[in-house]
Amino acid sequence: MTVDFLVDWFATIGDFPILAFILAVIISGIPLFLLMALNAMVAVYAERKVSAFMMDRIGPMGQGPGLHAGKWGLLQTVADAIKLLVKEDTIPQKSDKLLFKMAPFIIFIGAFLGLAAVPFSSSLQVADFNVGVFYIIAVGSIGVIGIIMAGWSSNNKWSLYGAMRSAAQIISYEIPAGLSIIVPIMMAGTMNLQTMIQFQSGSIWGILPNWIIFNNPFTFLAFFIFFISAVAETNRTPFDIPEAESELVAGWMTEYSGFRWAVFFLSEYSNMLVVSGLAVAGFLGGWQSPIPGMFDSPGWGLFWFMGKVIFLIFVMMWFRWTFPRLRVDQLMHVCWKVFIPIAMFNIFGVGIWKLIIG
Amino acid sequence: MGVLENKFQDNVVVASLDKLLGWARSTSPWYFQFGLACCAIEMMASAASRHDLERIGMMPRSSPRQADVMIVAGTVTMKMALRVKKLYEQMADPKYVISMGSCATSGGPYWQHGYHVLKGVDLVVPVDVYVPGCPPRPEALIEGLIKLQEKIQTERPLTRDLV
Amino acid sequence: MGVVQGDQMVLNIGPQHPSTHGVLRLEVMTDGEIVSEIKPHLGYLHRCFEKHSENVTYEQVIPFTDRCDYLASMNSNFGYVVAMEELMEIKVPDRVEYIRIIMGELNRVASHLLALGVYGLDIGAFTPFLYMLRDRERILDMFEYTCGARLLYNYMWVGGVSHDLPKDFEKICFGFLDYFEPQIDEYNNLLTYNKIFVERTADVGVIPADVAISYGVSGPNLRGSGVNWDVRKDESYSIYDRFEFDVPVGDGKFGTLGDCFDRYWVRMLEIKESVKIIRQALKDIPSGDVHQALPKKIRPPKGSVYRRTESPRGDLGYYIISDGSPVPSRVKMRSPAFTALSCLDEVSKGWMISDVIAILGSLDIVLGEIDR
Amino acid sequence: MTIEEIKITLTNKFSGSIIENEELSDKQIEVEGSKWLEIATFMRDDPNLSFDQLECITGVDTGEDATLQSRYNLHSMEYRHKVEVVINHDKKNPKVPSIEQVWRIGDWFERETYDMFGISYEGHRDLRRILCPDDWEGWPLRKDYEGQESYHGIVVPKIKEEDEWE
Repeated sequence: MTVDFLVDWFATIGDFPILAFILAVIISGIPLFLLMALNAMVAVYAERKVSAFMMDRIGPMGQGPGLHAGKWGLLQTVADAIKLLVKEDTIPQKSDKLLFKMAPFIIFIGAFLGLAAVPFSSSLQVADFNVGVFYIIAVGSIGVIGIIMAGWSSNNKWSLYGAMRSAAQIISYEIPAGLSIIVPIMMAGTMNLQTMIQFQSGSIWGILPNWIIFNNPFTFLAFFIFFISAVAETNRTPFDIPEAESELVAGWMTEYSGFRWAVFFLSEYSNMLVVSGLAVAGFLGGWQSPIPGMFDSPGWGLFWFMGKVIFLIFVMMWFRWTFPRLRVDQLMHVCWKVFIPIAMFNIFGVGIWKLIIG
Repeated sequence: MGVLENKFQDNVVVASLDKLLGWARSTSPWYFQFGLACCAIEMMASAASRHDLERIGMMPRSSPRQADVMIVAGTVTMKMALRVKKLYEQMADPKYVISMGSCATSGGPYWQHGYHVLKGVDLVVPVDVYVPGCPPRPEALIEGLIKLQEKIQTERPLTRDLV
Repeated sequence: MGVVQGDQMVLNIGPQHPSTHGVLRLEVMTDGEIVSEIKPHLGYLHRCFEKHSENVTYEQVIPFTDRCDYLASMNSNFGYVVAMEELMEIKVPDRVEYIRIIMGELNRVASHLLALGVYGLDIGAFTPFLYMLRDRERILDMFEYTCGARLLYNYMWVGGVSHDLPKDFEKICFGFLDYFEPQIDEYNNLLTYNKIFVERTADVGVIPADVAISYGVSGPNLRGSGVNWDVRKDESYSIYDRFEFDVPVGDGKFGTLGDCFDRYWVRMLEIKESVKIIRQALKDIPSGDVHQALPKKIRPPKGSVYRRTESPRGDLGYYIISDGSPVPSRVKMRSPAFTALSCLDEVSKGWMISDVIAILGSLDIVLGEIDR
Repeated sequence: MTIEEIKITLTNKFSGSIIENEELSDKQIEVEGSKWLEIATFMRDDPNLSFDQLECITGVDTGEDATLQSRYNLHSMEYRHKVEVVINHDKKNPKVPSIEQVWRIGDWFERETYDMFGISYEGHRDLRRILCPDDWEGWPLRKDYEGQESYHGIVVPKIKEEDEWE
């Protein structure tokens, strides 16, 4: 279900192209927003449970007086969301009020737009661009503007530190991420995510599915560089220096409360979804089944895609609760002196591999 | 919340909304990660594996803006009292305070000769629940938190005071 | 184009901050992320321990010593009673000495576990903290079984201890040690040998030995700098001379001698040594009455005593002046964390804010003891 | 080195400044306040004494006879010997040279003693209160200290003096 499909369908009813376009966008935007909210709720719950199990705890169990958060604390994030929604919205007196209010929405827009191009299955994609990869990378950087706005306008030194670290980090790590995603583009010869996924059908080496990650050693390496850079771009441990709790209190979110803060949370988790989606589409065969030729109807496609994405998100959570945090200069060192040379090398390698082997 | 608070007459819709809000607030009281003295260690112990405050929906936040419950865990000194007050003022409504341990409640063992000890944190911030003990066991703290949740559930945030 | 001027920024860490280990305030002068000067402001937990001591009787001081170093109350008690016994020239029964050493070393393990765990938390690793707290909880259970309290025990009295060891304590304690020793490897695998952890701590915050001595840094922090100084060995008190144990000294395992990693590593090794001592003490603990030598009335002769003991944080000294009455004339506590903190400014110059947090964490301070 | 040898070494070097005091125990040496900085430097630098560690500074209010004391516990890491130095101050105007630059830890110990007793350490580069707030009144550990009635608007409740403990 894409926007184009809806526009075409409206065209069969009558001739009102502008209105049809707006309607199509709204109709496909609402489920996307619901998906985003649902994703955040489920992911927060999952994160709390996963972290709890890793730490020998049990996490939210819905215990307490009266009707509490349901069985196993399933309603915990619902309660959190309602509470945050009605919590007082504090705006510091000495902050830049306009920027302070705007920042969460800029970050939200960045996360939301990225979601539009994620190919959930062969037919379920809001907008099937022919430059989908490029689009996701591009709108992914909008968030950093919001982060700097939030950090600067809060008029709080912790926020400023967090924002500056975040900007430096996201901009740096976009380079290895971008260089690594060139590898699947070179392999598939397209920037269109659907075509890229279709390229990955069938099997390779006899047993493995023909996913780009398994295609040759350079793509294998490129996947890991992309994934680690993606973790860094979403500001998660071991790269969570912008909101490093033990150093910067809460980083650029220090002054935010209530709903505006919840929007940050929402965006963080949907960013995780977007980068995992891109990694899955680019390297892990998107909605292709891991057993070539079996379970590859569109319904199964959604299942495989979400399954892979959830696995990657789980790996990110696993990182977060296992690793310590890097320091700013070490972070930059890893990016500029390790990842970028390897990513460059990968591009050459893939090019030569394609020339020689095909 | 200031826009909506205490603006409505009592009726069925408002009453159920009140209930919903009370449920949500009592189910996710995030506490302010703010330890003062010995009791802070017991607070950490109650958040750790064996007692696990997250069972009842408590999550630590280190910024006062995002926290709902301030657990004053330990002795408040004169030098700290002004900071405690400031931190309380920085928290967003609705906010609750738990006075953990006898030091925070009344000065505890430092009551008589502690020239620099504040004799009870309620001299600077309003307290909802007092947890006695020196230091209170994690079970006692959890009991205090559940008492606080019960208190939050009986609140009627939307209903106008008819007095 | 004008000249770009970079002014220094004053950053205020604390009193409420997740990694100041309590209520410490650091006024940090920074240039970007680089720290040029740190002014620690103490006293947010100044609870007037010394004033109280002058107003209560000698035995009533003990609960207040508990509350000074609340992570190692047994060791705080231990230091006070050792000083008092030296002042009053009391000889305590052997069983009491053994019990005290078992309790003191168990508490050292508990304190180091928390210190290491919180250090992991400062660096950003959450899980090791909870694993260590989980095992610490078992030690607290044993304390609770012995004297009824989890954190502040008031267990050691002048001339004895408040309760004898409960039934089957030896069995429980051996059970714990058997469970605990393999856990140390787990911590090492999870945190110590983690590449990121080593990168963050090795070579950071080096305290050279002469600087450490001049600043009065003691305990694991001093040993991390390569100085072999342990009050238990070098100024032996109680019956520590009867046990065999090594004094772990930093050796620059992954970086320079005296860096944060060395201090961390010395603590980890000390846990193993403590376990060794506890095993020996449990094996040959004699039987007897623990209340035998308790004096009826504590009225020390006129005079003064200064006695150091080895608390988990270093040399814990008590200076007690008696004027012959049942109330002490002056009790001064020389707290190891106080001296350790004083070198923070010198050590952290030129490092980044993240490193300041790492250095502060590696010093393992307890604010209750610093501010008293 | 035993305590007698240390005493003899010091007496030979600073003959007039070592005060004989019968009340002190055999581990203690009383010195004259005005010469303290030179004595301290000597004690640290002399290769036979080599007191490289200042363990503790204890302020003492001796009560009625109107004197304050500073007591310094010194220790040598090299020789593992120790000594205690006692300096008497006049209660009306207690002052003594600072040894903050001899042993670096002296900085904070002196600030603490200043905070608690009001003993002024001359030559200290940053002599401020360390535990109490900067605007605190009085010297808390002196025997005649009376607590403040209020601090920044926070009223300190008056506590009834209980009868002596039975």
